[in-house]
Formats: sequence, structure tokens, C-alpha cells
Amino acid sequence: MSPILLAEQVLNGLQSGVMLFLMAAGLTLIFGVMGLINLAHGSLYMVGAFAAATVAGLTGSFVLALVTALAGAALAGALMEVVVIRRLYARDHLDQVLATFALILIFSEGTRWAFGSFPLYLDTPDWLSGTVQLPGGITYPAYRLALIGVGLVVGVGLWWLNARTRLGIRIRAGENDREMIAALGVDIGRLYTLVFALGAGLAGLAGALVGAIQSVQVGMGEPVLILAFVVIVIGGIGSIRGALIGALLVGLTGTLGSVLLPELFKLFTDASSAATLGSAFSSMAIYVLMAGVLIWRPTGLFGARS
Amino acid sequence: MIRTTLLAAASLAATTAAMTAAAQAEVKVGVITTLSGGGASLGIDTRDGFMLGMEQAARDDIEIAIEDDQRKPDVAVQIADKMIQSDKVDILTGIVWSNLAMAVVPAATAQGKFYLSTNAAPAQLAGRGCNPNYFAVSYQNDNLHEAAGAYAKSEGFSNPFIMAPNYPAGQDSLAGFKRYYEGDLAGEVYTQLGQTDYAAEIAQIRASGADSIFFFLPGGMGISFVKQFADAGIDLPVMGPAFSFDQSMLPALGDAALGVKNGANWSKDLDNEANAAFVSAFEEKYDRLPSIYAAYGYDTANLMLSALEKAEPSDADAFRAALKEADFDSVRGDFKFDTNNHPIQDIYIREVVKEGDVLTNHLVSTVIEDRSSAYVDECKM
Amino acid sequence: MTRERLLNAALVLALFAVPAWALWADEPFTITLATRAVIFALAAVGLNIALGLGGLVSLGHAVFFGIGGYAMGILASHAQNYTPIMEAPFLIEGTKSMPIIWLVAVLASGLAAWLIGLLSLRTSGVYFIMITLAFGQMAYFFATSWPTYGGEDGLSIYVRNGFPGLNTLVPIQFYGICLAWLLLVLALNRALMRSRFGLALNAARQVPDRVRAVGLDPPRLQLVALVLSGAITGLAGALFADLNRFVSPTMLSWQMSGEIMVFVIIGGVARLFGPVAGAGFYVLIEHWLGGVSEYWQIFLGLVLLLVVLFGKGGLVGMIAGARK
Amino acid sequence: MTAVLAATDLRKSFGALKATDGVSLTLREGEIHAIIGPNGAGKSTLIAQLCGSLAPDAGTVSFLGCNVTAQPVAARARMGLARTFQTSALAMEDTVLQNALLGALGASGKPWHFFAPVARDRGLKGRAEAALDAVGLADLRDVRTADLSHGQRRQLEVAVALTLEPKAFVMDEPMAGLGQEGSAQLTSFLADLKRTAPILLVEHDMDAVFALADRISVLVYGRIIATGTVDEIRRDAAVREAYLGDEA
Repeated sequence: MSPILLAEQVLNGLQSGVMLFLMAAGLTLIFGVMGLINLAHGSLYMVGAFAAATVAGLTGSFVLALVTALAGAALAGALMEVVVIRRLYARDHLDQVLATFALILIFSEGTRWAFGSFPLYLDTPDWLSGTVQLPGGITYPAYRLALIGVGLVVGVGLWWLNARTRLGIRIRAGENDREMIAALGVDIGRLYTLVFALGAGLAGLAGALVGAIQSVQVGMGEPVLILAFVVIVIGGIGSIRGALIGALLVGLTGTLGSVLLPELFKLFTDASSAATLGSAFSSMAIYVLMAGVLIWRPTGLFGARS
Repeated sequence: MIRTTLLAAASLAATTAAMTAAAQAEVKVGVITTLSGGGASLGIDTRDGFMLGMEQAARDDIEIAIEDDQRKPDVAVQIADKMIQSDKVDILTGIVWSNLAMAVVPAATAQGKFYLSTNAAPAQLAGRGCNPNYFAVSYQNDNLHEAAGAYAKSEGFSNPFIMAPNYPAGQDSLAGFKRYYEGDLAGEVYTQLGQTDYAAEIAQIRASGADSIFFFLPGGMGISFVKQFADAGIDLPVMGPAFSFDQSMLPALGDAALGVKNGANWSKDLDNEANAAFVSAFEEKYDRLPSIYAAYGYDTANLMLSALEKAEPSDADAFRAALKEADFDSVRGDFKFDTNNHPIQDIYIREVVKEGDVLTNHLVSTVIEDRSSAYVDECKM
Repeated sequence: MTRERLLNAALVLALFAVPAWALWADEPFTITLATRAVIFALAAVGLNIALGLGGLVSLGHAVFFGIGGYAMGILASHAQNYTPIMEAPFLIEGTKSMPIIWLVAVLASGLAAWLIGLLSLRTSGVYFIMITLAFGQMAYFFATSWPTYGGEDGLSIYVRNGFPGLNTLVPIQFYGICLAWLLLVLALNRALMRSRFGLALNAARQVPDRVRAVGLDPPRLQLVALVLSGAITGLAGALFADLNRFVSPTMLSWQMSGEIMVFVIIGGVARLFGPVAGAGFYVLIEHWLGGVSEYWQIFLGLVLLLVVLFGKGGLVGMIAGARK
Repeated sequence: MTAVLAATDLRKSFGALKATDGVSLTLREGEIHAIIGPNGAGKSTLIAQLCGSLAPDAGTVSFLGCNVTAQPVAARARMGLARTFQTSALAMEDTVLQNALLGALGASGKPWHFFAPVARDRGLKGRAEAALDAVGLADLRDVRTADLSHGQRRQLEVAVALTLEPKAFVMDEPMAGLGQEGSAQLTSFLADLKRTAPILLVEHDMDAVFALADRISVLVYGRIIATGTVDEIRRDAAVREAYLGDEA
């Protein structure tokens, strides 16, 4: 494999990692602050994609579509929090898993009921179509490059929010001591709704961004959801930094695994079987990575030690 | 809603029955297809095409039960059991997916029921596992991939890159392509089932020096790949089976699909009377263009009706013979069954074009005439 | 307690009455449906040992269910095709005999549970949920892409496997086998809950520190619980595969794990008959709502949500009141 | 006289904080050895190391003459080291008797019986009931633990420890949250209990400590600044300084 191709694959891995980060950041934030495990996070991703596809179809504006996706998913998230989620904070993980599993069913079939069973159309904007030449002779799709950029901007934004704003201080306080900040007069209910909406908005944004290069359809959220869980578990639940590192690790492992493993098997067997075997093992690669990390560090790379 | 629900006496034993006709029905048909969850669009088209055929015939002695398999094999088996045991159906049909067909068909035919496939037709059931009561009205799974292979050969491509998901239908797909193409390959890649990001594969394609691309990625996978491929700025001819470029998929694909050549055994501009009538009737009734699944569903209904004209399913031998005659006007033109109960038909190449604002397919050429299936000799029947 | 006993008795009665009614009314499909409920209940009883008694929230029980299924599929398909599974170093042939299949299913899924437990029990809480999910996904993807036994297409067995003296193709007879297993396992589960092991495991869930302080080792107790749990769910998987005469990777999917968990929670966690009530309710709802609307899963979701939010203790808890 | 339980130069740091800084102490046959010290002195960390739930960075713990530094909690418990917890660690959903049975079960070392009901296990039951009798909870044996009063839970904690027929007790603030009457009761109970096995007592209640202890060690900032009899400790200058801020 040529160095250029390898470099391009590394970029691909980064790009998929960055998108996973958008999902994982919300999940890990919600877990860190509220102690809630939210399986329905993938549904918010789907809501974002559907909102974007609808708005883009009506107005033709991609930027407007993204804004709607973010706002729409944040709104859906806030609604979800107020109606259902806030009743779950005091419950154990088991109840949370089941209730949010139920939410997946409701969201998925509800979306299908509203939008039909056919995939929707959402495309990249003209000004981001085509490719750009990167140094070293790499040809790379402009849109994917933009995705990496957006992911980094969100990452920096989250860091800024966390470290430099009042909201961030409250969020960190909420992670450490719930009773204390309630005693200090912070409206903890509103803080939770806000955090949940923030996480939901990020998921919606990811859904819209990825929806433009994938298929906008019911059920699109679940595979991403599972990957996002893998990411936050690897990174350590509650840690934004862990989510970023975990997302990049998972993105790179997934992409490079699917490229390199078949090459590896070609050393032992014919091209067709190597392709089959390589694909079989690469599909398990990230889960092996996760199991490995947990066995080595039972609370993830950046998780709080018990 | 086609179905009515009867709640049986005990609430612990609710039973549904579905009917279009009164209780004096003489023939019962069970349609098992995917109506909810991912992949529902294919099942809905199958059902709508099938029901269009049934409604045109307007026979009140045929009772039809339709159930949603949720694309889950165990649910499909459960429904089949129910239809056979409780509803006492004579004929089953409607399954979209090969894995569901493999779960249902062998057991159903073993119990003496007829199964007419509106889509899935896996290799096992065409070869060693063939059964006199099993008829594939659609095709044999490999056919449309073979068409793409034949097209690649006729176009003089010498270095195609081929790709499919890593599961039996995907492996059959690439085998089908290679069966008719026979030349060198720039690369052969198996992706993951359900994969949504193809950046890595696209980079490999770019680096491989391929002169064309063949891929089989059903459902959302195909939409993702085509969009991403269009963005990658690689200017190569693209081929695939009809599934990813079918009418139900095109709106989600957008202009990215323009110009793609796809292997099919039906197209809405196929020039025969039955097809013209079908297309206009479907559009009128459902207010959308028919997909290839709708066409298969419609043909299946008409094949079944033609056989019912001649015999009752209770007389299995006579009914089987009547089915085998295929005495109906297929929307695909000439149609007959080979010894393994799979069709012998022409296979075409279509191209995705734009008619006004609407994306659709046009016929380009006939690439294989009177194609049967690769497994016909393995069928001892 | 008496109300719970009454409910349990009613459930057992229903397990006999429903198929009896179906037999009388000539509704064989109701028997099939009841068989499905009984098998799901058995799988959930298995999970309930880990989850209810052991406090191990496993989102990977589909692995054991699927391994049981594939034990049946692999053995029976080799017998069906007259090809041995292995010739060297010694000959292993397929079989169509249920008792042997059950034994293999129980051993294989128990072994898998032991391996998964050894690695997973290093973690706890959400990490445990997620690592079991990860093992489930590994098994799922492996089964999907491993072509030898059908991959995504799965394995179809044309004729149900045999049990000496019975015709398993007759729905009521196969139901009888499944019901016998369920009742036997429930009896064992009841004994287990009252045994030394049950006492220790129950305490290990609530106060692991205390259990350590009296000289017992919570992870070892939990590992054994997981093995028992996995083996029972594996047995259910073998029966489920035999019910459908078919096995595929869907049995290994995370949705399957979720469904088994749903049976337990709707029914009532750590309640002896919770899984039975939950699985019965689920099959009923699925069947009934599925007949009402294409979008029945919305209603299923709503029902689940209501049970979790407002029905503490699941169905058994709602009907029979809080424990003790 | 040989020590039943002994710590030698234990050290444990969390980052820059030296929670245990070279602690050596012994627990002798027949005595109550109290450990006192202001909040944050490192008492809980010390207990955790003695009982095995926390591994020291350096130093050794020996019990009955064996070096148990590397042994986990359960192994030390099986050897006869019984502890009670500061906040009751009891199975709240279970009955009083079941909690006591758990202790007896742990002492038996045989939890791998899957079918025989515990309720008919004479050996275990006898042991558990004897322990409940000893602390005066016999009448409440079928009450759910969650329904016990705070004081009763403390008694149950002791009962569970008793079922182990231990060679030594480690008690983490057994008086905490008890009223005056409760404290007095427990005090007299512990005074008898030390004949069964010596007690390492971590306690805030100074009345109880001064009434019970044969020896006292004072822990400040991870170090033992004094060990001695009640009178010696009362007079100790360093102790006065630590507690009262007196200049020596």
C-alpha cells in the first residue's frame, strides 16, 4: 500500500472518529452530569438528519438545514428530558436502559409514520462538493475535510464552554456534587434540561452532517449509537477528553482495520477468501479494542478510578 | 388497512385473521413481507404491486392475509406457522430477503404449501434445495449481477473494482459478476453488512487504477456509497444490480446516481402491453412510479391468478402444472420457468436518467437473452 | 406474598390452560405462540439469575441464546447433510437428537458465559453493560460474516429434531417439552434463590463489601451466576431454534439481548415468575398490536415506558405488590 | 505476649497526600485497642489496609503471625478477621436472620450449595441465631433489615461479625449515630466481647473509648503520635497539642 493511500485512510479514520465524537460528547456529558445512560441518543441523531433533509428539500439551503437540525434535535431532546428522562435520574441503570430502549421504538416508528418508509434525500452543498488537493498529492473530498473541521471546532467549543463559561462551571459542579449546587441556588432541573438539549443538539448536528453523505432513513441512529457507546466506554464515561481520544481510536481502528486486515490475510490465502476473512475480523476489531481496553483499565482510559 | 382483527375468546389467545373477501373464500393466500422498520419500503412496494394485480382480477373467492415480518427471520417463521396452522393458507408469498426466505421456504414447502417468491431467490433453493412447490417469479439472485458482469465484458472493461457486503448474498453477487465477466480485477472488497461509511473503500478504488466499478450494496448501504462516491470526484463507469438504483431508492440518491448502469430484468419503459398497463395503473392507484419489487409482486399475483383459473391448490399436482405453464402476461415480456422453477428471461442493462425532475431508469440494452440460472443442473427435480 | 403466590399459580394454570383450550378449539397456532412465550420465558429466567439475583445488567445475553441456537443448527445441519462435523483426530457426527443438542447447548453457552464473565466481571456498572454489549456485537458480526454455517442467511433445518417417544412436529408435544423445561428450571431457580449460593449472591448484589468481609468473593459468586444464567439462556436458544427450525445471527443481535431484558423487567426483576409474566405479556402484545397497526412498535414502546416509569416491580410487582 | 494483628510501617499516599505515613501498631490478645484522631487523620485508610480493601504502598500487615499484606479482604476474613462498617453494610432487602446467616455462611466457607434451602441448614442457622441472641436481636430475626432502627442495625453489624467466630474484630465507629442509651449498651457489650477476641476500635465517642480501651493510639495526619493507656494518653503533650492546640 502506497504512503499516499495510507495517509488518505488515516484521514478517513480521523473523519469518522470526529463524527463519532459529536455523538459521544453528548452521551458522555449526559452521563457525567446526570448519571443517565441514554440509548435513545441515536434517535436524536436521526431526528437531526430528518430535520435537515426536510429543510434542505424545502429551502435548498444546507446551512439552514444544519441550523434546523441542531435546533430541532435540541428541542426534541429538551422535550424528551422534560417528559421522560428526568423521571429516570434517580433510577438504576436497568430502568434507564429499558425506558430509553422504549424511546427508540417510539421515535423510530413515529418517524416512519410521519415520513414514510422511504429514505429521504439530503446532499452535500455545491460549495463543498468535489475534492481538494492536499500537500503530498492526496486527493480528498472537500466535504469530509469540512467535517473534520466542524468536529474540531465543536471540540474546542466544548472545551471553552467547560473551562471558561458559567455554564461550564455549573456543569462541572453538577458532576461533582449535585446537592451542593442545588443548595447554592442553581436551578438544577433547568441545568439538566440544558445539558440534555446540548447533547441532543450535537447528536442532531452529527446526524445532519453525516446524513448528507449517507442514507437518511429510519434506524440510522442505532449503529452509530452503539459505536458512540464503545467510544465513551473506551474513553472513560463522563470524560469529554476521553470521548475525543476514544472516538479517534475507534475511527482509526475501524477504517484501518477494514483496509489492512484483508491485506494481511492475502499473505496466507487467495484474494477472495482474504477479502471475506479480513472483513469478518475487521467488523469485530473495534469491539476487541474495547474489550481489551476495559480489561486493561476497567473504567476506560480517562474514567474516574473507583 | 387490509386486515381486520378478531379477538378470540380468551384474551390470552388473540388471533388475527385478515381478509379481503367474505368467509366463503376457497383459496387462501398468505403474504409475508417487511412493512415496518428498515427495509419496509421494499415490502410495501411488493405488497402494493401484488394487491394491484389481485384487485384488477376482482375475485372474491380468494382470501389474502398480509403480515409484517419486521425483517426478522424468527418473526417470518412464526407468521408462516400461523398462516399454515391457523389460517390454513394454500399459497405463501411476499418475502423480500434471502435470509428470511431460507427460514420460511424449506419448512413451508415441506408441509406441502406452495411458495411463490416475489424477490429473494437464494442459490440453495435454485440448486440442491429446489422444491416442486417453490417457484421464483422474480429471478435467481445471481441474475442481475451476471447482467452487470456481461455488460462489463461487452463494454470491454478490463480492470473493474468489485465490492459487496460480507454475507452470503454479497458473496453470491461477486461470484455472479465474475461468472460473466471472467477478466482481471482491480480489486475485490467485502464491506461490512450495514456499513454506512465507504471512505476507505473509495480511497482504495482511487488508488487501484480500476477502469470501472461494480458494487452490490442493498438498501441504505447503496445510498451511502453512491453519494460518497459522487463526492470523491472519481470519474469511472459505475455498474450494479437494479436494487440500489430502483425507483424507491432514486429519490434518496439524487443526481449522484445519474448515468449508473444497472442490471435488471424489468424496467418501466420495457415495451410490452402488460407493462404499460401496469405502470399506468400503479401510478394512478398509488401516486408514485412502480419499483422493480412492485413489478415482481404484480407478476406474482398474475401468475397465481393464471394458475387458479386452471386448477385449485388443493389439487396440488394440477395446480403445480398450471403454475409451471406460466400462462400469464408478464410485465417482463417473454417468461417461462426452467426445470428448477426459476424463470428463463431476458436480462437488461438500465441507465439512471432524469425525466424532467424525476429520476428514473431507461433501458439500454439486452445483455443476456433467455437467462436461466447457474444452479439449474444441481436441481434434481 | 400470598398474592404473589396466587399470581404464580394463575400463571402456571395459564401455561396449561391456554394450550388445552387451543387444542380443543383447534387453534394450533395459539400453541405455537404459547411455545414461543414459554421459550422466551425460559431465556428470561436465565437472565433473571444474573440480573435479578446477581445484579449483573448484561446487555449481551443474546450471545448465549444464539450459541444455544447455533448448537442446534450446527449439529442438526450436519446430521441433515450426513457430513461429520470433524473427522480428525476423532470423528464427531451431527445429531438430530434433542437431548444431545441440549447438552451441547448448555455446555457451550455455559463455557461462553464463563469466558465472557472472566473478562467482564473486572468491570462494573455501565462498563459492565457495555462490555457485555461489545461481546454480543463481536459474536453477531462473527456469525454474520462466517460463511461456513450460512452467515447472515442462517441455517435452515427441514425437520424438527427428535425426542425419544415423542413426535416433536406435533405442536402440543413440542410445547410439552418446552413447558417441562420451564417448570423444571423455575423449580431449580426457586431452590437456588433459597440456597446458600442464592443467599450469598443476593447479598453480593446489595453489599459486596459485606460479602467480602465475611470471607466470600463476590466476583466468583457472580461468575458462577453468569455461567448458570448463560447456560439456561443457551438451552432456551436451542429450543427456540428448534421451534423455528432455523437459526440465524438475529438471535445474536443486541436487539435480542434488549428483548430478553425487556421480558425480565416488564415481568418483574428478581421475581421468580417475573420472566414468565413478562414473556407472556410481550408475545401477547406483539401478536395483538401487530394485528392492529403497522406502527405497533410505537405502542409497544409506550407500554414499556409506562411500565418502567410507573410500574415499579413490573407486572408481578403491580399485581402482587412490593416484595415481602 | 504476641500480637494478634500487627501493622509495621504502613505507608499509603494519594498523590501528594500521605494518608498513612509509617504506621505501626499491634492488637494483643484480650484487649481493646482504640484508635482515635481528628477527622481526616487517616483512620479509614488505615482500616482499609488492615482489612485488605486497600493495598499499602509499603509496610506489612500480619495476622495470627502470618504476613497477610498481599491477601484480599475475603482471605483475611476467612482467617478470622471480622470487621464492622462505619455506615451499616447490610443487605437491606433481606431479613435480620438472613444477614446473620450470610456471616455464618462466610465462616463455613462453603457457599457452593445450589439446591438445599438455607432455612433448613441447622449448622448455619444455629450459628446465626446464637449471634443474634448475643446482641439481643433474636426477637427481630424475621424483620426486614431496612425496617430496623439505626441502633439495631449497628447491633446487627456486630452480630454478623460474631458469626465469623473471629480471632479479632476491627470496628469502624460502632457508636456512630447511637443515642446515649444505645452507646452505653454497646459499651458494656463490647467490654464483654473482648474476652471472645481482641477488638481494634476506631471511635469518635470519647466516653466510650475512655471507658473501654486498654490501650489507645492517636492518629494525626497519617502518623501515630502516641500509644498508651488511657491515663498516659490523657497526659500526653503531643496529644494535647493535636486536639487542643496547647503549646507543649
